[in-house]
Amino acid sequence: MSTREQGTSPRKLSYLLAIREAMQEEMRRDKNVILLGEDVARHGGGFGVSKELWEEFGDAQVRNTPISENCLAGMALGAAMTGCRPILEFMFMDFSALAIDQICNEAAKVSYMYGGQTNAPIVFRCPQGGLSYKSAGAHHSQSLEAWYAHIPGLKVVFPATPYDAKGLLKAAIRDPNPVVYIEHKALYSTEGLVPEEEYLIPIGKADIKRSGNQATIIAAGYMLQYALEAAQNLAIEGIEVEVIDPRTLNPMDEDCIFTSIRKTHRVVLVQEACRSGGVAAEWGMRINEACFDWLDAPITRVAGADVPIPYAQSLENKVWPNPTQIVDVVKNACYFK
Amino acid sequence: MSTREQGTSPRKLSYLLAIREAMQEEMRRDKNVILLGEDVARHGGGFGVSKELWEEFGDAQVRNTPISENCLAGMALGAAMTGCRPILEFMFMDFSALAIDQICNEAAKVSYMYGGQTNAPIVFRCPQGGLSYKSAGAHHSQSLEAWYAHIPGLKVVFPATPYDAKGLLKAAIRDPNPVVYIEHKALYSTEGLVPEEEYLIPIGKADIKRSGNQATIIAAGYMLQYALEAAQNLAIEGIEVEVIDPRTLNPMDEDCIFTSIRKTHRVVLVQEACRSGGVAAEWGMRINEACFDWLDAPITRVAGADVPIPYAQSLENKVWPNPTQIVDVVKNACYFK
Amino acid sequence: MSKIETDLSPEIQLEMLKTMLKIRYFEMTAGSLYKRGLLKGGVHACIGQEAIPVGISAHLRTDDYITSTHRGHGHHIAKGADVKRLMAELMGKETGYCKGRGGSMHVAAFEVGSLGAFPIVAAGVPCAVGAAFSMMHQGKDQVAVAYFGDGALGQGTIYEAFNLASVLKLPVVFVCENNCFAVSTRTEATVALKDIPSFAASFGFTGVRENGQDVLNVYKTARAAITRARENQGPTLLYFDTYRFEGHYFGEPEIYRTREEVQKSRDELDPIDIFSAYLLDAGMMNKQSRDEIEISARAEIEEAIEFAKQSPDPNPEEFAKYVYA
Amino acid sequence: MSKIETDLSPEIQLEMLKTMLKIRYFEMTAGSLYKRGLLKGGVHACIGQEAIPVGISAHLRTDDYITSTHRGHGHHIAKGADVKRLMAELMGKETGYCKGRGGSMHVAAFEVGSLGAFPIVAAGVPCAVGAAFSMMHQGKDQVAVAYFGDGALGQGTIYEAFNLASVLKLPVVFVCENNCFAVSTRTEATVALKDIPSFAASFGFTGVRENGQDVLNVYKTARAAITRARENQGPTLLYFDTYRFEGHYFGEPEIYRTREEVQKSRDELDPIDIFSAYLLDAGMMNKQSRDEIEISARAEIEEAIEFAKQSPDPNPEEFAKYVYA
Ligand SMILES: Cc1ncc(C[n+]2csc(CCOP(=O)(O)OP(=O)(O)O)c2C)c(N)n1
Ligand SMILES: Cc1ncc(C[n+]2csc(CCOP(=O)(O)OP(=O)(O)O)c2C)c(N)n1
Ligand SMILES: [Mg+2]
Ligand SMILES: [Mg+2]
Repeated sequence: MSTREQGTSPRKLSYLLAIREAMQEEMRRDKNVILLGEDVARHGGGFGVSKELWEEFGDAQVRNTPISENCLAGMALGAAMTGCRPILEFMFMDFSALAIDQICNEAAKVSYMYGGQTNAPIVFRCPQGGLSYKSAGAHHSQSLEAWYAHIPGLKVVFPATPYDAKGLLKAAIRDPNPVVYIEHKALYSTEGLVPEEEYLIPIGKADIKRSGNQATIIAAGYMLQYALEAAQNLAIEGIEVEVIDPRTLNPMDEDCIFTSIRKTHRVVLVQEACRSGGVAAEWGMRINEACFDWLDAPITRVAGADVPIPYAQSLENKVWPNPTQIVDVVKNACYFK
Repeated sequence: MSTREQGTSPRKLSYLLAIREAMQEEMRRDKNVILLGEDVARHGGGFGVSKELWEEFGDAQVRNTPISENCLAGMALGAAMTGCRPILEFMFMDFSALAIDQICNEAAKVSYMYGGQTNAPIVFRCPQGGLSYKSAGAHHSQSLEAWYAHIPGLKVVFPATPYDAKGLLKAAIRDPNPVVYIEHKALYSTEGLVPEEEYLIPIGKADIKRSGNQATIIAAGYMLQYALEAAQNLAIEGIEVEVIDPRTLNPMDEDCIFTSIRKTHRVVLVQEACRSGGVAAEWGMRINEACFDWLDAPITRVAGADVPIPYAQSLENKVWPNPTQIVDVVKNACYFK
Repeated sequence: MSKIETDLSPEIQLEMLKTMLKIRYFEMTAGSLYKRGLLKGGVHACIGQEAIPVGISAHLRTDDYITSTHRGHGHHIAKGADVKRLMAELMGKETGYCKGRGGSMHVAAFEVGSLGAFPIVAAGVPCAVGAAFSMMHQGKDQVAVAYFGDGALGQGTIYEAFNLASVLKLPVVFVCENNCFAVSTRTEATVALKDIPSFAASFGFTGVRENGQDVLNVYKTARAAITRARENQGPTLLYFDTYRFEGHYFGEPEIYRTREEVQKSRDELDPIDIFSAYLLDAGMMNKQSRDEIEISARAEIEEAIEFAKQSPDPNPEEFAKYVYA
Repeated sequence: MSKIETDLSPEIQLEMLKTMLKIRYFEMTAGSLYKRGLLKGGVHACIGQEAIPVGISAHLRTDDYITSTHRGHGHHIAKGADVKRLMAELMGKETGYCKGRGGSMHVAAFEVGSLGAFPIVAAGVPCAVGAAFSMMHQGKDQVAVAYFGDGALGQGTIYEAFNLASVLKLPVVFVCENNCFAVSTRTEATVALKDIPSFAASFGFTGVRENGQDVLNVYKTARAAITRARENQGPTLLYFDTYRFEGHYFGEPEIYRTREEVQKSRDELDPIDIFSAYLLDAGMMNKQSRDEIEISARAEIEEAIEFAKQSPDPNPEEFAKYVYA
């Protein structure tokens, strides 16, 4: 019986369960795939993502660790260089700051520094962002993908749907390079169709989540939802936008993005992270470099404010982008000149 | 006798001595200005910048520390919140990665998180970059300003001349906020005119280092030298470019930059750091947002390659920008369309 | 029941009991507000651990410094923080200590020497070291106390802090609250460090491990440490064994321990019960005065809730205020 | 002069002497190449410290792992690295271990178990812990050795590594080379940790502090540690006292110590002299065989220089090769 015959009907699965299933399948396939992190065993990690995995795989493959982010990243590196394929969960991406030395100065560089003698197949799982995960404040709500997308040797992915979350995580686990795998906390409970059959989503491939020809919106992670909501509202007003989910932040899928913009001539970039120096700036810069002649309006950003994330909800609501802003900015772009 | 009368004639001073003099003057003015770091006392720090300061100020104000970057940054924070104005030298900026949690998650955020109850006047001195400081390899040559420029609550400055180095450091020491003060290792020995009189350079103000009207080059740190060299060569060919030294990377001096571009209509951004996700992307994005209608050519970057810094010089030379590249890119911009 | 003789007057001891009760009611109230959706974010209760900050703070002046953690209400209230402003902060109000920007996990109360709650594990410890350094530098005699949990002993930065404080002989006291768990993980499962005196001695300072449920024992243990700091004799590590009665945060499932284990601890280890029994036994209070203390502690918390509820939310237009000083 | 009895055959002992000489000549040569501008970057010599890696490596198999530091030539040569490829790496040649991408500070030699030099202080230690973890996971009996300097004891990550290795009982040996300085700073000025046995014991493992100038003493000390690791009995911390004869890097001004201090150390503490004297005294070699060993060690280095000089530079067009695997 072929895999296809086992049932092609996709099930509804949450983003959280999609991530879990990806780990589970890969851990079954290869016992050198190991999950490390604080409370990842019975407790299931910071958000319950890995629940039930310890029961199946035991300490050998699912291991509670001390609160030692930098050493854990370095330990993952040493294990990766000697035959394991570690997945390291940071409880919140904010704490990856403690490990950025081992991630960016070591894991990202060993392949190059050592002239190809080794490589570091590690997945750094980073729950990030705020939004419906409310009032977590300045140390539990940040979006820090820009730090990692700046470092050669790392790949950075940021799935927005259960389907992508599963396929990208499996690809990340099999990738010979260190991958910063960002999962948005507010997406964990969102549901989507996920096939029963095994599939992988290639790292580096964007996905057109909605087609249109009057403007392009680029949005990853939770922002994709807002972009799609905005697109729907815009459609009611007769503006058909294309919504691209980059899925991978590094390497960037220039083909997909540039093709869209050469068709629509207008582009709005959406990013939850603080505006200045975020990944949208890089998208914008490359679009300007490659599509200048096709642009009928300035490239525009809708982005998080340049402030630490406040606790009070009255303030918090002012900090992140929202669909209305996106609608307004797209309209501005469309009516430009 | 007024300060003016003491002698207005500026002396030649190296970038290194200008930094030292700034610290010396501020430490004399305020005994709560203290310099911390590995080997900063008699040895003078990683590059001899603080030589002779320990002899003058003793352990009280110049303190050798253990190799404990994260704790040192946190210790600087605690001291800053209780009346001191610490300057912390990281021997190489690459190692600031170990302290990024305390810098970005704590120092940058205490003013905001704690609702203005406190503030953190700290200067993080970060020798960075490569170039004439050759073959230091992957862990001693990086340019990591983009990490810090992305974080609200921090200011980031990057002087290119002895004059700016001194004035900006004095301003940074007096600033009530944490300032990431980047000094380029290859600039230490370069000389420039520095007045005897006290002066400060306001953080957040760019400087037009050369006037022109056919294109604008933006370049900070060591790249300014290349930009000026390129400008000179371009002038020979009849192309007059304006060269802007942003000096401060956050906050960005939009006025100065936008005014120039609205005059020249063409802009080339130069950055030593790895191309993707560097500060030039943010400059470009903002220029596009604000000056789209004035641009006659795409905004272009000349930037470091997206690779860890190799050791061998044959490779190293391929990694960083050079004046010839800048000339070519400016010409492309000028002849665009 | 405590068997410790101290120099504390009965008045002060009753005040300490009241502070413990205030912490307890403050957090129980926060818990019910949280369940009713009136508080957001993560709220971490120190219920069961109140003796530690109260015993420590009995030695501290208002201008002494503390750094706190995600589980910091007790540290703050013991240090003298106004429960009104603290509650307002938990409710995200403009009248809160941090004007609603911080919340429970990032509260600070500079007016009473709290340099802040640092919810990144161990991140406040270097800050306390810095405050101690600053006092030494400025020739002041304030001391700094760094609170942290057992889980923080996994974090390298804390050893950097121990080392720095020892090398520089800083006036800092390190206070580890070993409440048996870091989230779901039992201390001994991930923290190898056990012998505190040997450990501290190997670094050239003093360390002790003591029962943290008896406030007078905490008080007694802390005396030498704080004196040492005050006299610039260097740091001390105080490691107190305690137990967390509530989940890691309100609403946390607690799959890692049995109800029985928790109940047994509540029955046997409650620091308020232990101290009350002692005070009754020693004749420093009777049932009636104990009730009065309880009522007055409760009243303060009720008032705090009222205050917080009446207080305005931060003005949304001011979302960027305080990013820079 | 060593007074240690060992199980090592005379052949092996002579081989060890030769390795020490190879390290010495390798670095002296690197020093003169550096002065002549033929090497760039920072080159950090372990001259005076050769006994440590040689004594350790005598217990190691080729497939055991080491992680090294900025001062790593000795670790590599002792582990069996080819001096040709090592020298070529220092000269930035395509035939170097890292194809010229790494240089002295970032050399690695996977063919002999070196997972690399990590010039960020203490950064290699977690990697060794990871390799040990990986062996345990895969049921292999290889052990991992993490080399680091006294300065690394300021770095918090190393305590995270100690803790992790102890908690997980990993087959790793931590080797601290206390060469009295971190750059210009004397060990005791910034590192408070002194009592190694107490420290390690407080974390549940074994630590010893020993003289690192006598290669047989190093060998003897290391035996138990490596056996313990090999048998999955957990980590050991070996702390060796040694002395750095050269500056922190070639060309470093050394303002922090007197010439006399260095000369005295060279006279009294040279591990090659100490071992040679022992071997002569024990009759395992005579003046002539000692000369022969020296000549053959020198010859290997000469050959290495020749090899490196003849080797091609990396192709500039391949500057982006190896960024991703
Ligand atoms: C550096 C870091 N890693 C992980 C976390 C997530 N986290 C929050 S509290 C906690 C457990 C802390 O345990 P402990 O220090 O014992 O304090 P307790 O909660 O028991 O008071 C963890 C892992 C964090 N806040 N900071
Ligand atoms: C994290 C970090 N901080 C600072 C440095 C700069 N640095 C290079 S070597 C060194 C001293 C290291 O001393 P030690 O560990 O004793 O090794 P040794 O040089 O004596 O062999 C320092 C501070 C570094 N490489 N890494
Ligand atoms: Mg705990
Ligand atoms: Mg040393």
